[in-house]
Amino acid sequence: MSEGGLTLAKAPVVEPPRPRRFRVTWPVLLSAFGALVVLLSATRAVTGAADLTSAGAINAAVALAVPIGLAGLGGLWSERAGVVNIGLEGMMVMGTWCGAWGALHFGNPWAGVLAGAIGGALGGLLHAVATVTFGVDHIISGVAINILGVGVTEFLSKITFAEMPGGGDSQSPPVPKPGIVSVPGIGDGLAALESGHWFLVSDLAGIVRGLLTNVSLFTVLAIALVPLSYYVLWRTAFGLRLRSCGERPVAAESLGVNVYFHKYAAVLVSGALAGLGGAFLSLVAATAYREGQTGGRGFIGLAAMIFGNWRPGGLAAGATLFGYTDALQLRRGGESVHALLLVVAILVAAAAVYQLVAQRRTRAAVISGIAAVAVFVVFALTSTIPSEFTSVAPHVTTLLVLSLAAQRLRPPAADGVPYRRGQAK
Amino acid sequence: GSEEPATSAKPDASASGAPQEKGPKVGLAYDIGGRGDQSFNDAAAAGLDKAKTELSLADTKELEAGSGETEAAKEERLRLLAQGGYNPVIAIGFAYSASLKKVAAEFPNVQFAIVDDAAATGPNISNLLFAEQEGSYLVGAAAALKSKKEHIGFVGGVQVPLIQKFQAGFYAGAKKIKPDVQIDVKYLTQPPDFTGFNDPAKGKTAAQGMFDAGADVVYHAAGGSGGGVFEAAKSAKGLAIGVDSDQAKTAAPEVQGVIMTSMIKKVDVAVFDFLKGFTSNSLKPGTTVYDLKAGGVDYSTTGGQVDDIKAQLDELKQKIVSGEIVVPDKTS
Amino acid sequence: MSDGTAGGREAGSTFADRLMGRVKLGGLLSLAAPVLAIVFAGLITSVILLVTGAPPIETMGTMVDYGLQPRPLTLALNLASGYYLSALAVAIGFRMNLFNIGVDGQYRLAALIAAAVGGAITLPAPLHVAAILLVAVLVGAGWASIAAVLKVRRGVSEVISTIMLNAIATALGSWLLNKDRLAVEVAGSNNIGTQPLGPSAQVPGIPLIPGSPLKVDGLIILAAVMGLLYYVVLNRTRFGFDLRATGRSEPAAVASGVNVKRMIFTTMIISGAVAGLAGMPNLLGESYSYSLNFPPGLGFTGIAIALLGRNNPVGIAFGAALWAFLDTSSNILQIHDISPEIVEIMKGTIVLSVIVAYELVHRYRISAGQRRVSKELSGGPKVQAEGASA
Amino acid sequence: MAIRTEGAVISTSTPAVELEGITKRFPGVVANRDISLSVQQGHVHAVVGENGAGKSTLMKILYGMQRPDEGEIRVNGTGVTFKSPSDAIAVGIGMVHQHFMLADNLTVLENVILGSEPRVGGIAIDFGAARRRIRQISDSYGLGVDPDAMIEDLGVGARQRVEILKVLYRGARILILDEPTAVLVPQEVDELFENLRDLVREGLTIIFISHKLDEVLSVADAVTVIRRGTTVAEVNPADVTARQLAELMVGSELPSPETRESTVTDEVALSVRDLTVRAPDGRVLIEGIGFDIHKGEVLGIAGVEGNGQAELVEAVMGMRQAEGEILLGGQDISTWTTLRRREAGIGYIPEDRHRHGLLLEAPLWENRILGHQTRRPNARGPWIDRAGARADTRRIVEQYDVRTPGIDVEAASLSGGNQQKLIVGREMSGEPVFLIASHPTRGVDVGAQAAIWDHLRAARAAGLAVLLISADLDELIGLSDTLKVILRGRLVADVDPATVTPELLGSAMTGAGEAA
Ligand SMILES: Nc1ncnc2c1ncn2[C@@H]1O[C@H](COP(=O)(O)OP(=O)(O)OP(=O)(O)O)[C@@H](O)[C@H]1O
Ligand SMILES: Nc1ncnc2c1ncn2[C@@H]1O[C@H](COP(=O)(O)OP(=O)(O)OP(=O)(O)O)[C@@H](O)[C@H]1O
Ligand SMILES: [Mg+2]
Ligand SMILES: [Mg+2]
Repeated sequence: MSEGGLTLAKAPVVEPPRPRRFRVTWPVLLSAFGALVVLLSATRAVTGAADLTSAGAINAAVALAVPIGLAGLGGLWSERAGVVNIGLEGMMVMGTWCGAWGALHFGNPWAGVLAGAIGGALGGLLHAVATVTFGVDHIISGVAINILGVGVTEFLSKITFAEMPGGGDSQSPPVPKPGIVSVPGIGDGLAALESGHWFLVSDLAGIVRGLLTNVSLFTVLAIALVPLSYYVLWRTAFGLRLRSCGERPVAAESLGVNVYFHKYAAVLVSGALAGLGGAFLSLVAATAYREGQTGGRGFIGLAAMIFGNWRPGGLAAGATLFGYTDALQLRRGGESVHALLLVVAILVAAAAVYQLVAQRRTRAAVISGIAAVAVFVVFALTSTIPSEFTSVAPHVTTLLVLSLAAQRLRPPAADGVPYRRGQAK
Repeated sequence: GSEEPATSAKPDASASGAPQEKGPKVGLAYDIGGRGDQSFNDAAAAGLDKAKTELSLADTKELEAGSGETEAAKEERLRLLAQGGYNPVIAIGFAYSASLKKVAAEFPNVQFAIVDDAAATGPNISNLLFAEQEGSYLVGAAAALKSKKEHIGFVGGVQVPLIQKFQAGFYAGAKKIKPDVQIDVKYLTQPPDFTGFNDPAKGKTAAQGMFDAGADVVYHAAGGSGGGVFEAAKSAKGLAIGVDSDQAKTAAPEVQGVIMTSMIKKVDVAVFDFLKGFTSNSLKPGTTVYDLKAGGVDYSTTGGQVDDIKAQLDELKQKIVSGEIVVPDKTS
Repeated sequence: MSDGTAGGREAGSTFADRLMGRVKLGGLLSLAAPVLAIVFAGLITSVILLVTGAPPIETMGTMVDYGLQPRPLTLALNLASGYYLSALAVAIGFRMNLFNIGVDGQYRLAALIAAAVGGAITLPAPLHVAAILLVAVLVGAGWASIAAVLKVRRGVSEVISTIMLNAIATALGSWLLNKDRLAVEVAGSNNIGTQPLGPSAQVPGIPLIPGSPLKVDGLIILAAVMGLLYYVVLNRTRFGFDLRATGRSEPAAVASGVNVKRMIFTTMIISGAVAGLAGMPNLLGESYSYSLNFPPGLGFTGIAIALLGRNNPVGIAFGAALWAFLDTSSNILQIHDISPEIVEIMKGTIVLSVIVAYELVHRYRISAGQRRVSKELSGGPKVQAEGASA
Repeated sequence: MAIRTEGAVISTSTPAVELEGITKRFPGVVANRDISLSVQQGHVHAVVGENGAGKSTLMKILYGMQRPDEGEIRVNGTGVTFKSPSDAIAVGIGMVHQHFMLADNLTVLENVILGSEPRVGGIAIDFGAARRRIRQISDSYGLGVDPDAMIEDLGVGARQRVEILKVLYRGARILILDEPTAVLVPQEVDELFENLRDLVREGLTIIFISHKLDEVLSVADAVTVIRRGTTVAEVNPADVTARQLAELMVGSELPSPETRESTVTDEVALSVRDLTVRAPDGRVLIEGIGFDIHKGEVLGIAGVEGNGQAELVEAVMGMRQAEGEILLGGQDISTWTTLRRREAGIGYIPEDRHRHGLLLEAPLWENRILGHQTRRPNARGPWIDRAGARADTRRIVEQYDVRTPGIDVEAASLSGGNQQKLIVGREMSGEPVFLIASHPTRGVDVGAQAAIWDHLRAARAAGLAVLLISADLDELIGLSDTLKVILRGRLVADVDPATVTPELLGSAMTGAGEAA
């Protein structure tokens, strides 16, 4: 056969049939998005909860999603290289402080952005030293960094911000903010369309206006980091090497890849990204550093990363879902979250139908069906949600989506496994 | 070994005495955040600072609470102060209620004061209370008067009874002026998640939602999250109402212009008054309510934005002072 | 033929042998890690204190002086009981590779409902206490069971679900802690809490520390018992064996006949049940009511302590005591004008240095063990080879 | 086509590889002691030795993954020092490791190019170029590798080919193959050897490690024997028999082959009827499998890996959902849990001892309990009986010649062969009525192998029924009383072990027999 002479007598003896892999392609993505918009639009029309697709809500959703997404991206980088990073919160806290300090010290918001990244990266460096060099359990190092992050920033504030006019022990003076941009010339037209409350048209106008007007440059940067991370991790040699350290470090080692270097690089970038998330909080979401400003967003970022199955697109979706529901509950919680109940009822009902028709799982379908009816009944019998519960709309939604979606989570194979050169199996 | 009397188990001699010639050693126990929080604790600190310059204090010691601590830790803090010869001892915040009551009983010769709590009573305890609802009533009225869209909002930091007092007064005041005014209410977090007092991003989003929905004046009782409310007001070209101190003076310069008034809660005055009473031996234990009448709460006029409605507000104030209007302190 | 690869220097144990771990160091080595850790942590903390302008030796002296006095010691013990229970709850999960971040929500909800139930009923003392503990255990387990069901039936990562459930527990707790529901109001107070427990539910303290005006929470005994139970169940029972086996290698556990799903479910629920107890020493021994002042965050402290104690019941006890000691010393540091943030920085540093020290000693031990194995084996392969052929 | 165009055979007398005086110490053990090895250009040079003799270590040194404490390495006559595998790769050395060095969750392409990525603009991977290059190599050597497949979807044979492709991709001129045949069936081995010969014809040099001495003799041009870290002999394969080679390896005489006599009884121990297993997505993995195993009988299942053996075993163990009947001593156990089946007397020597057989970080005595945690002497009611378990572990260590300093060392610190002996000893205790032995001697050296066989035979003689699955056809033929062939999830042929040859069996396994 082949003139090379080196030919296996036959094709491989038995090649097990390869399972079909579900691929998220652009058409799939766009139609899912379209369906979601239609659903929200219909709900908006039925319930009158205009905030579901208002420009303000979308804009706020993006702003709330960015710090979570940045923390999640941080988690992604580090875990892709096999280092579990539960210290994101601490690195984020460092980012809030450094961001504000940098912006104030240099009088330039972008210096703050850079400082925030560096502050977070310092936390990352500590994590890398502990986990990569000393091989310490990744979780405990992360926990220690969370504790340290809080202590160190509180202490630093006392010796810096407290001395500044307008600052104090637990907050910085107002900081210069990065600029805000809009796509020119579309704001007024879209606003007019939006105020018409037409089915779909106004909703799309609201969403587009929310996304394209009054967006901080920092937000633009943060959003760009998602495809950039994808590109670097999945399309470059560096990224392939980095991921191979999270999947099978010995294999990487056996091909001459410097595993330590890549793990260090990944954890440093991870810290920097979490730090950027923190800096976003102090520079864009607020006008100053405030102690306790992160409010657990690092953990939510970690959850978003797992939600997104350790992939940039997935974690962006997770962060957006969280940001969107958080925006809705914070803005006009009672009304919007109540309207969300209808969305949930419809989604669960759709899941029930899918389970029944496509999967033939009758029992699951019945359970989902009952759940859908129950949610609908609650929706129909109430007119608002108690304020205590609106605040957990993002959390409940996340759980709901996760429990409905098929779980094919696939963490990197060597995630959290200590590695030592020449010793790994 | 340490020379600090604080570490010795037996009460110090100086703890037993009334103020000495040198002036008293004052102990102050802050709530979480401590001095420098630009809010509640700082107001107390301001009172202490004023006392330091105006009254002759021998010494002061300020301790602050840690997050997630137990009653026992609070008790220990007060006890260390009392034992260390600090007299009087002032506790900032209702969280000290139970612990103060206990420690005060152990140190009958030390004078104690607690801010925001009337439940801990005793012969050596002064309870410094504020009628937040009365001040909030006035700014509620101001909001209703200033609102062109008959739609205003309230952003609370954490949904606890104390903040609900602010809401109750604000609500009553606004309804008094315009019974049909629409009032949006949002609490940023639920206890024991107290990050709602420190999360400007959430404050901003909540206020933005209100402005987007048509509100044009938003009042916040959300501590550090208030900065976000001001920002939202600024970008929505609406108005905001500050809290605790005259925020048109203390907030970030760019947003000072949107703060039409603030509900002032004069913790500094209460602390100073208490210390003054102590040094002049005119202290009477029990509850002192810092209400409108006593000037403990008020609204501010910095910036002149409420000058046009000042007459109406002062009339309401008068009615409250005279008892003609009783402001509810609970949300219905 | 030369005999034994490492042969040649069989002359007893030289210093070099001991240094290189060629002989077993017995008990000495087991002390090395904590000693190294303390030295490490002490050094780093000193540097931090120096940086912040406080004299390290004096400061630490003050902390120790103060911490060893009867009353602060009692306070620390009381604090430690809750920490200990919380850490045990976390550790149970860790032993099976389950990361229960939800201990925080579990214990808060459990304490709230147990306090409300306890305040509403009156029973003879032991029964009353038992009833409250039971409610707490049930609520903790019940709340954890949500995460367990989601994990077992829907494959939802317990890390996410417990993070989310913590927030939901906060909302639920806040909704319940309302005068229309489980709370009562106290005149003149801005606090809000459940009906205080009657005397029959108040667990008497133990005068454990001589000279202390305070008593140690009676439920420290519960903590100790749970620690013992933890040890016995994990190390001495079949169930514990299955649990540890699953944690070490899930496929091996499956092959050995362990039903992993049931194991996940059970472990999560036990973890939640123990978490439910974490608030009890405080509730039944000190505060007698769940109010806004009830200490939050025990669950997160528990994670740090469980890791610090390496999931070992004795180690966790030391970890809890250390943590409690640092917490109580915050006040005395402030009296000495040292800012309380230092305590947090010290905690983080200690966690890191303890763990690095343990890691270093652990590595040393492993390689020492390997050396020993190969040395002992290298003695007689020839003989053994013949044995095989016989 | 870098490999062939460069491939003018350099026929000089310079050896391709010379290792001189190599010494490598690990804590407490000298893995290599003053080893010298000289590999001629264009030779297939075999290195043999017992488990733990130091073969892999020596090869890792040559590949730059370990650094020698002493000694010199010369490649094509030039002295070299390797800091990392990249340096070795740079001088044309490639290594296929004993254990697959592949990341399951990456594609074939990613695994192959890792570390030597073709790039555009210095940063981005040129996927097009990589794919072309891989296809080209795959086609010209008939490797049948799809660059975009995920490794986790590939069988062992395909993985092995990916490993070889990795090496060829890097243009290696000197190939190190560390036990490449351990997981392959005879046909695949033959194909591999055919490939090796072709590579050699093209001027490549191959260093080859194997425990299968027949293979070694058939393919190698030279053989080096290593024992306990030192070279003990350099032999010409033409001059020695496998038996002599084995004796050189272990340094003593081997046990002589036993005379076999049937111990099969009439009593059926295990009966499987119409067993079908489906994947979660509905694909049929095994279908309609049925057989009886009598007391005292060893039933061998021959088959290329990935044809349903693992699923069959897991179904019988109750680790997988299956349809059909499984009768143990006449009792239907198909709804029983794994635990209950084990309690009823099923022993299980798993295929992958690290994954399914051991708790690597637990001491030996705890590993003794594994799988027997409800039975004496390990447990008393709900309690673990430590003393009982420890005593019994000592018994196993003694009876099964597990070489260990004690029962408190972690299982991970034992060599593979000794780990396997411990498992065999464990599964034989508690008087099992039926034993599943999956590749019981894989990766185990000849000495330990013989010992394990002896134990199996003895138990069989005592009435144990055994289901034996192995890729080692000699083992299968030698041990089995009955032999069945599995192909694509079905039992396709019955073979008489008394008459069949490995070659015949091998062709039946690939379906060639079926077609004929
Ligand atoms: N900027 C850098 N700084 C430090 N180390 C690096 C850097 N870039 C790569 N390395 C590490 O150095 C080693 C060699 O990297 P390099 O980029 O030269 O890879 P390569 O594949 O050998 O290159 P080429 O494809 O050009 O042969 C790798 O282990 C890599 O991780
Ligand atoms: N990284 C390491 N650290 C410590 N000891 C090691 C290491 N690698 C190998 N050894 C030891 O060195 C010796 C030789 O091991 P090696 O893997 O080279 O044997 P081998 O001949 O390849 O055996 P096998 O036939 O089982 O593959 C063994 O005693 C082994 O335990
Ligand atoms: Mg080897
Ligand atoms: Mg290079």
